[in-house]
Amino acid sequence: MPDTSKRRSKLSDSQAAVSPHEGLHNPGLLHHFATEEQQKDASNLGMWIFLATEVMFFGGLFCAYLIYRGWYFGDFAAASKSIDAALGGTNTAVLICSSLTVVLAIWAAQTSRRALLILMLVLTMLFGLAFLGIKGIEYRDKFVEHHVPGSSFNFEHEEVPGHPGQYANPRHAQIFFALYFVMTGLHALHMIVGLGIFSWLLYKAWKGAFTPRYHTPLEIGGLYWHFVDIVWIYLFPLLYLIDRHP
Amino acid sequence: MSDHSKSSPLVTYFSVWIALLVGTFLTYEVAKIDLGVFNSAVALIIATTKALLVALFFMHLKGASEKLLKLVVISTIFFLFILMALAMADYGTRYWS
Amino acid sequence: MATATTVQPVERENYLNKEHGLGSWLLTTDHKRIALLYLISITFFFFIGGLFALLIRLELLTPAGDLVGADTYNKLFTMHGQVMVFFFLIPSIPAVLGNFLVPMMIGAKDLAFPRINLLSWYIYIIAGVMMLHCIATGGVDTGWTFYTPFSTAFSNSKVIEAGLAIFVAGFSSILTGLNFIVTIHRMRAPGMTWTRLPLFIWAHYATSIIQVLGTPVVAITLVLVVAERALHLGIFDPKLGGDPLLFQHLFWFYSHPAVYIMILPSMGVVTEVIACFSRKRIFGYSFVALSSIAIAVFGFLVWAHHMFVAGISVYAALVFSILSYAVAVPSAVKVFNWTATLFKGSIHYDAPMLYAFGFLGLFTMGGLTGLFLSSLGVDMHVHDTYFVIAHFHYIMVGGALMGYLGGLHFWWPKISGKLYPEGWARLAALIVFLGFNLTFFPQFILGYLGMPRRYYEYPPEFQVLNVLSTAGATVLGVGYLLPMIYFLWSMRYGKPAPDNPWQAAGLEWQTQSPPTTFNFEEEPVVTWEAYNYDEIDAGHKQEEVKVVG
Amino acid sequence: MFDNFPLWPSRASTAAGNVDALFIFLLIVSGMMTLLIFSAVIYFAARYRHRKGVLAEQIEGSTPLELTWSIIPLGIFMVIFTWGAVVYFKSRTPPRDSTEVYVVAKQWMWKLEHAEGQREINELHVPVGRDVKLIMTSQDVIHSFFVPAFRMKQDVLPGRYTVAWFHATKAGTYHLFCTQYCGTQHSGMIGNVVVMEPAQYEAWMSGGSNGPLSATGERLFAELGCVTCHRSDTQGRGPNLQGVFGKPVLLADGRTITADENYIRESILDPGAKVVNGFKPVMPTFQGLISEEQLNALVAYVKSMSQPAGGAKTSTANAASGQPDGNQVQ
Repeated sequence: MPDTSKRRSKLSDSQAAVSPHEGLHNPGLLHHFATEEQQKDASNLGMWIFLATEVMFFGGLFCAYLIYRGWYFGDFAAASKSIDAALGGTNTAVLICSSLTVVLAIWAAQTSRRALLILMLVLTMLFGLAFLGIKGIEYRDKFVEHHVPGSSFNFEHEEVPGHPGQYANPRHAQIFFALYFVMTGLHALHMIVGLGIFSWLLYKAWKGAFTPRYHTPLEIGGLYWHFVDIVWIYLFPLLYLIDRHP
Repeated sequence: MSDHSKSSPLVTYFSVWIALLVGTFLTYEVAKIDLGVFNSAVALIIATTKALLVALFFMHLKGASEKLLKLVVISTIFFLFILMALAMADYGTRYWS
Repeated sequence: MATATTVQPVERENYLNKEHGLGSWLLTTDHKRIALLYLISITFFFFIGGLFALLIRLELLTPAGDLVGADTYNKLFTMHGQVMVFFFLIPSIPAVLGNFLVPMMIGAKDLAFPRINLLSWYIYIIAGVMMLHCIATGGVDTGWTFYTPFSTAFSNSKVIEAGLAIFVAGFSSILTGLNFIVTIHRMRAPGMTWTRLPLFIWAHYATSIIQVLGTPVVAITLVLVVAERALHLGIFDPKLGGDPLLFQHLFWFYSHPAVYIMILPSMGVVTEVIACFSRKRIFGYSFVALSSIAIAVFGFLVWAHHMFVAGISVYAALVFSILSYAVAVPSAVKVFNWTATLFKGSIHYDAPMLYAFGFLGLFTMGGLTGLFLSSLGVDMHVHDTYFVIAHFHYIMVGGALMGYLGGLHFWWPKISGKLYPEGWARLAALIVFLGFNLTFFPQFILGYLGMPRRYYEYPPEFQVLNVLSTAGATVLGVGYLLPMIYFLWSMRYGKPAPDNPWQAAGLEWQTQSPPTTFNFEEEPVVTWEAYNYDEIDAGHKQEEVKVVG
Repeated sequence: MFDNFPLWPSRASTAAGNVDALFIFLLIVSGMMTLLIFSAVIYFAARYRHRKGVLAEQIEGSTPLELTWSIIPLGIFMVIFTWGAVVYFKSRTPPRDSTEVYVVAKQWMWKLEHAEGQREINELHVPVGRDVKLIMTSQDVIHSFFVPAFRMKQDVLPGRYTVAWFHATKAGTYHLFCTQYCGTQHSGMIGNVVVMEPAQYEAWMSGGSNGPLSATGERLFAELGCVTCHRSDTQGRGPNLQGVFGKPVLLADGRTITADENYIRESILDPGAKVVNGFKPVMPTFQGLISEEQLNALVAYVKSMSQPAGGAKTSTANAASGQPDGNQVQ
């Protein structure tokens, strides 16, 4: 027989097979995991790595943004000034509030407060919807002003902030708006996916699936939601506040 | 997280929430002041602080028992930095003569 | 080797015969069945890509354009590249051998996320169908690199369709990598420490890092290309103020490391094979392990060596050139360690080992010609010529594909439960090696003479070398058909394989062939170092645990 | 002139020798490495083949050995890098006083225009023994200017200039290839570089020409109305362009840049991008209003305003073309 005294040697981050029978009590434990702890750690690490891919996904856009902002700073500033920063700021606050409700939801699950958990999930989704609604208003404004890149794009005679008499180059402003729409659009898409995830979490919470012992889906969904919040925290100053001083 | 006491996380959560809102307001106001090149720097510093607050407290990176998650975050930021820094190595020096 | 895990039930129920019917395959979450699904799909794409390659070589038999039209030729090399890179090489070893072996090698019942694993196959299939649809409805002619502004504003082919297909395929790759990283961290059996991991696992871990961090960048780049082409945003279009070189930066940020997605797993296979067939522990285990990680990390720092003459800053070119040499060091370290492993070994010449020898030779040549290309002075001349074509085929076909075939032979008894015909396999290895060199070695000379890549017609003085290359491609084609035939043959007529036909180390050999659905009867407990061939050959059966020096 | 089965490309420029020397060095180094590895593999494989009853001898590894075979290759690589960088730098830095040729690439042809005014398509005539600088741009997609015999290659991009140069050493006709895939007739975008003895070249040059490029540029400068603002006598609404080229320029935003070909090009197409300090951004854009050839002529004209009369380039141009000095502004 193998020497079982060496079983756990050097196993800093693998929780495998400490007590193989513990899992039989929990129907949420998948067959190929030895313990709940292992399953939870795996899901958690999986989500963090997924977020790493998301960082690189947005990273390509941020890289493009960085380069063109350096090249065409004045044009970017002029284009940025045409967006309603108050709407953007409100949206930032809305997302921050939704992040708070997410952590409160998890806390409610940890402390067996089912009603609070459901309330917090509903609030999170309402904040999410509010964000998308405000975003919609912003997009509508841009559409009306012909600031959507394409054949009807128009950004003639817009002054560069701080340079009276100098007009922004419409072609360069169009690059700003292209990046603006791709970045905020992808962010909004992530919000919509987040709302989908939270509807499912809400359904599970309604069914009473989450207990102080088992609420991994809430934590995983929460990580995703917070990440989307972090992306917005960067998008807000980079897109809305390039050069706002009078 | 179950090993935390019942009230302490709430205090943290609400303080972080307030700090994030203040940070947002601050970014918005600072942008109106002319600081020259420092406008971008200040905006990015505030944004990074806010992002750190979310990651450390809301995403529980601070409480994570093992270093692995932190390693994931740090290496991701490292590779993002590589993407931008080496691209700038070209864009920053392309027209030097 | 006797362990607690080799208890064999009388009926030998295994993952292949446990359930029957199409549904049991299409809805399976068993990593081994998913590996077979991948095996079938990527083989299909390999032969599609191979067909394109054959047509390219036939067209280049004569200097004039006579077999196909210029546009058709351009589509052929484009789709050859896209199919081979995104639908064959990148999924090849990770999604087939890695999927099959990673859980077994670390003593796990499955990958951490079995359903995500199945999802990644379906995503691959959706992407594959999109690509086939794109091919069937006219194809794409931008070159596999999608360079802007040609792809966004000038090409008249199905750029959007191809771009979206590759975008989707990327997610399959990301999910595989994510699954491997989590599995390797979280699912190791008790006693399977990091220093006891087979080097195949280290290689896959390094590969997964690239898949997870690199693929999203090419995904967003393709989104921008598609958006730019559809809406004329101007991000990559100089007429609208954009920079076409930005596309190249973003594209190569992924696509250079992608080469390491192809070659690292192959290095992992070769390491296992060399250890087994020289009956030795790998020389310098920790250096081979860490060199995989070093290749993955340095691989991200060198992308602009594809752009030395593209109009980037000369100072950036210097930086990227010197970093390119940095990535050559860990590759060299691996080659030296494999060679040193042979020293005082007890070397067998079975087919997998012949492929490993082939890999060693071809990868060495491919790697060394990489030095030419990362040298700024020489790259000015050979960039975008056949020298580059020859170089990366030595790496991606001579390296990655040889490793893949070697691995397929090595683990075939485990995968299928049958033995392949050894004589035919050795013959095929020899044919592939000779055919490969005949195909691609002349292209080095062509490249230095100045024959540009992606040329449909060429000046007559290049014909002799092109004829040699086409002749080689024919031989190579036969070499690839042979294994296909005898593997299929062996599934029906092959001798049943014993559990451990090679007397190899590694947990995957300690379970039955083919394994049961959950791989092991009991969860294994590891008390020995990787590659304990001394214990296996001495018949000591792990009485004493070896201590690492 | 071409053999049927060449093994080495002809060598017809000063850079060719440098590249070949480095290439041969690399061949030797990598040949030795290959020989070392292959002979070790073959020897071990034969010497230690499996024999009954003989067990493999286990060796853990050796850190000194690992360090040795990491550091020695790294040292060799650094030599290769340095050598390569030197060759590259030499070939990226056009010498002053080069003869200039403007290259406009388009799907699928090369349009070349000598500073002296001669225009060619898919064929470039140059003399032996003179530095020739190519100022290249593309009308559509990315192309690449490759002359194997000169060991010289540079991508040609739309929207900006890239620069390459060579110094031909041997008369003859050499291939000109496009090496950046550019669409259907990519492989048809080829031509010849004809290197001629100076005397023959002079004879060729005296053939038809519309006058120097800078003179064409000067006419355009007047026709397009540039001259009304960019005056040389009194202070106009635009900066005086006399002597600007090649000099540092202080911009309105405080930066200083060198006025090179790309800067002049950008200032014509996107005047608001880099406004000279002390001037208002009032110049209209000429994007879409002038062709690449006209743009080249304007650039050549602005450059000629910084040429000292009787300077090296203009004198050769005069001698070669028999045209009056293009530098007749004042």
